Amino acid sequence: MEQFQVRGAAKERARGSRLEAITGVNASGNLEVLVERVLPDRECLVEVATAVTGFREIWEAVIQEFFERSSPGGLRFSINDGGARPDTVTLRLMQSARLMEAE
Amino acid sequence: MNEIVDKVPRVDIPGDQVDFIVEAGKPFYVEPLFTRDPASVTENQILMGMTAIKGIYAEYGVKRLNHGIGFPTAAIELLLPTYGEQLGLKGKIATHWALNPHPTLIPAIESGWVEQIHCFGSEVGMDDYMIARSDVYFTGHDGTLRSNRLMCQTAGLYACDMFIGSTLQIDLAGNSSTVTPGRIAGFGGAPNMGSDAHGRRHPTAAWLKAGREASDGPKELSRGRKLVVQILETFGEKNKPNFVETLDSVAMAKELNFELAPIMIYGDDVTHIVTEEGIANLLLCRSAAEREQAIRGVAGFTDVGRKRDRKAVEALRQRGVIRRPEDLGIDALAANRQLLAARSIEDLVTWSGDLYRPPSKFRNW
Amino acid sequence: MTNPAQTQAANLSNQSQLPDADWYEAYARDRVAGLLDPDTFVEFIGPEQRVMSPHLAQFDLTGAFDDGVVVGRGRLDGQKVFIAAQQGWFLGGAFGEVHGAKVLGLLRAARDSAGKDGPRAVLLLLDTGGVRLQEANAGELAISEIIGAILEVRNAGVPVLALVGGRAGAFGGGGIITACCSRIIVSKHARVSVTGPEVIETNKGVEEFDSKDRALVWRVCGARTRYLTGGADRYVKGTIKDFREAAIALIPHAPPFELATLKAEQKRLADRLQQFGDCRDATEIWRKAGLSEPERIADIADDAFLAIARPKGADHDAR
Amino acid sequence: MTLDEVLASLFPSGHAVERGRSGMLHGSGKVDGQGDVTIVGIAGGTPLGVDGAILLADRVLAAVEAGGRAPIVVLVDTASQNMARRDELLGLNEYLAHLAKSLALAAACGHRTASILYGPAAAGAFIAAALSSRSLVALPGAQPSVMDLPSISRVTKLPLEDLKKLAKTTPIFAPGVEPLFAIGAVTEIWAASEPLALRLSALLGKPAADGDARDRIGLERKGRLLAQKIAERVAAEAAANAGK
Repeated sequence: MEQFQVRGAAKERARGSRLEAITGVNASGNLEVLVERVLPDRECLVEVATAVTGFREIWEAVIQEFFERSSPGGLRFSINDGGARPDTVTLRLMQSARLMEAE
Repeated sequence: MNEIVDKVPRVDIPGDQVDFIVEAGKPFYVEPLFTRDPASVTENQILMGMTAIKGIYAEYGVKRLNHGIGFPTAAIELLLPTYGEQLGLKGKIATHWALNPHPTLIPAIESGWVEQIHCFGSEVGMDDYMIARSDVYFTGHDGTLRSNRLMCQTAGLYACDMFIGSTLQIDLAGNSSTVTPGRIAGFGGAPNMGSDAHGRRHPTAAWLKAGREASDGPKELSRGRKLVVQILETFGEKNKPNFVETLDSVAMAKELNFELAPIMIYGDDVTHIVTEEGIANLLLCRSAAEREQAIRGVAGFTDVGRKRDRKAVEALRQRGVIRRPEDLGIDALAANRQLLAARSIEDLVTWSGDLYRPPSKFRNW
Repeated sequence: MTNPAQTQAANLSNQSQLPDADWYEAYARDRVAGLLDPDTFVEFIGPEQRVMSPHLAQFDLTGAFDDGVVVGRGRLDGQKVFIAAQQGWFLGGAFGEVHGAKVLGLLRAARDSAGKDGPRAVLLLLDTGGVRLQEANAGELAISEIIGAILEVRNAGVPVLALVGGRAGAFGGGGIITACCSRIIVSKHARVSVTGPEVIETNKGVEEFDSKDRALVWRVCGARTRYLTGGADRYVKGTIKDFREAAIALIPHAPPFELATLKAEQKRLADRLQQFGDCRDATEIWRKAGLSEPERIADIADDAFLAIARPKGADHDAR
Repeated sequence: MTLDEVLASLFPSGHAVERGRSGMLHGSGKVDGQGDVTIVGIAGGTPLGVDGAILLADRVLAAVEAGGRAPIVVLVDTASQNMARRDELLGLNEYLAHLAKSLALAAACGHRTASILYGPAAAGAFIAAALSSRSLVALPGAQPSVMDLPSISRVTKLPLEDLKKLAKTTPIFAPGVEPLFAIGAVTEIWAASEPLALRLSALLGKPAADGDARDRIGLERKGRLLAQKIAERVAAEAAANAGK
């Protein structure tokens, strides 16, 4: 098991007014993402707890690209990972950010 | 043989070709090789399927084709009656197949997408369904499939406009192999399906369009090309990258003193690579360097993908060599399992009018 | 290449699709949202509170923000209900300390508020392999506490319904919990049992139980067998809406928890042993019960199955 | 302790216990200060299957129907639930639940219920026969478990040696009387050297806790630190939301 954080700067505040959302599930090859609107508008953060060690570099690349593409300002993402592949991680992060766009 | 009888119902192998007979005493176990459980199709495979349908099937108007046995192509089969229908593609793509009896194609057949299927061999549990759909399947007078292996190989080589299948490893030139450390798998008909037949002369729109994309010469003299598409996720099981600098099969060939490294499909035959990141159209590449960047450009977060030249990849995207799902107007978040025409083996049984009888290992009821 | 463990869950972003979604595929939260009246669910100890198992890290496992169970209240057809839904995808929906205590707390709250302003029913959406082995003692005890609490809730006049149709089924203590509820609703994929087929095979050999013969597994533990022998009250087709409609229909018809009920259950279960005690497969039971074409019952479509008249005694209030 | 030793030391004033089919026991005994108590049980490490569970439940329900408030003592020496295809086919879950329900009904009707464990009891049999009474006593020889360590090792993929070490630091998963006492599952542990009849009389004379107190006991014994607090938190959130 491995735990770490990835911080980023966002160009703008994430749209919508929803305060929190959760998607996915911690299962083999999957992950759950809890998103909360708790940070200053230009900051974003992903906290990762993963069952599989040794992939931190890839996680950081995946998360930084997500920050660039989605600009999720003000959002904190918390992940419980069951060994998901990077494509699934990207998908869940984007799904969770989309859920926060609700008014 | 399961059983020695006085008279067989039909002849598949003439007796004068047989030297020895052993009666096994119990039924021969046949692995259902072509059955993919829709329950295991992932959202990313659905996204790849949508990307392929819109960016390749529709783009080239592919009607005659062969599918591999991976999950991404199973996803495509299950998307035809839903996503394909939404795009108005029925009758315009995927009508004639050289294909084993994939249970996942049942919804498309029942929705009227498929005109004809020639099968290489059979599949466990599909017999009754194929007998009932002899209008689609090429069956003999007793309703069973003929052994069409040779004919299908020929059709796959010459007649099909597209082969699309998965692989386990692909390198920077687009060579692919199913050999990985500890796993030496064969590749069935893929080398034949997945190669361009230079002897082909009969044109189709898909074949011509592919040929023209590859050629800078005079239009009237450019030959056609078979579409050879590799569809794969950037990472495989246990987060093993599917994109590599050098195929494991090269080292294996050296170790075992093979004269030839086991390559499933050579890079110069591959026309497109589809991943969750998008499509790389290798037909439009004009140099080895371009091909490499096009491949890196869809290789995701693998080492190969992260070592991309971002500017070069962006330039390729501007030229349409690389197309992301969003470039095709596909919302990645719309890739949802609700889009699958069948989400379980049970659904396939229902689609088949209870004629498909799945092997017990696929049941969850 | 199929692997049940890798079966994919539907990720449903469009809430309006929920009632038509497959129960089997849906996440626990989607089942809850689709089952209840729209936008009425209020969660207790939501995932943002991060009340997670402290015991998993020592097994090198990551946890879940809700420890694999969603509990709260909402409305079903306008009536107040309490609801708990297990996440069968997370560690097989198994009961651990936190997971179990959330369900226990919900049941106690239902018991304590029973009456005019209390819940009209408690719905347990079970999807569990039983005890979570990493916290086996706490999980086992939680199951016993939950059984006791279910019976107290029933004793207070509030029906408790079990809804089973997820990938993990209701095994181990989950099977016992199911049979302690006032009413049981199952769909085709449900398995309700104590010892799992793999465990029986490991202990007694493949001749006793071939766990890879999945058709056999369902004939022994599956929804159709339970429904036809009175181990379940309703068999529904697989959408969330189907479960919802069955729950609404059954709440007014829950048997009370009292001596007469248990005496009737005693007779019902003794009769079953007498009638079918020497059977080794469901087809033998169905043949003995006089059902036509018993060897086809496991294979026919849901509509045809639901058209079968259940054997006498399978429809009962003895639970 | 053997069954005879158990009976002799628990009921020195007299008992009449029959050994019935499927390893099941039933009868009655005299306890000083409590009068006649109903005795049911499983002997000889017999796995608890559909046939045994229905017999036990029958005796418990008969005691309830007879009225009065005579205590019910469940003597437990079983393996686990009977692991067999036949039992599952017939719906073992219903039979075990029926036994648990019968014991709960007896307690609700005023019968003091106590399970006395003097041998092994595992998994579903442990739930239905041992944990379903209002008190659970462990005698010498009691071996309660949910799952044995080798099986846990197989499922969790942790080496057995590591599990054994881990078991010394937490009562949360390992088999045995002590861990199950610590989490609140076992009410009392009695030693062979003690006057067991007196202890039984005292136990049965003490009214059972008002409601299921095992989560509170587990907290007091520092074996199960979270369960009670979380159950209370859920109840508090439910109460705060009442009337909506």
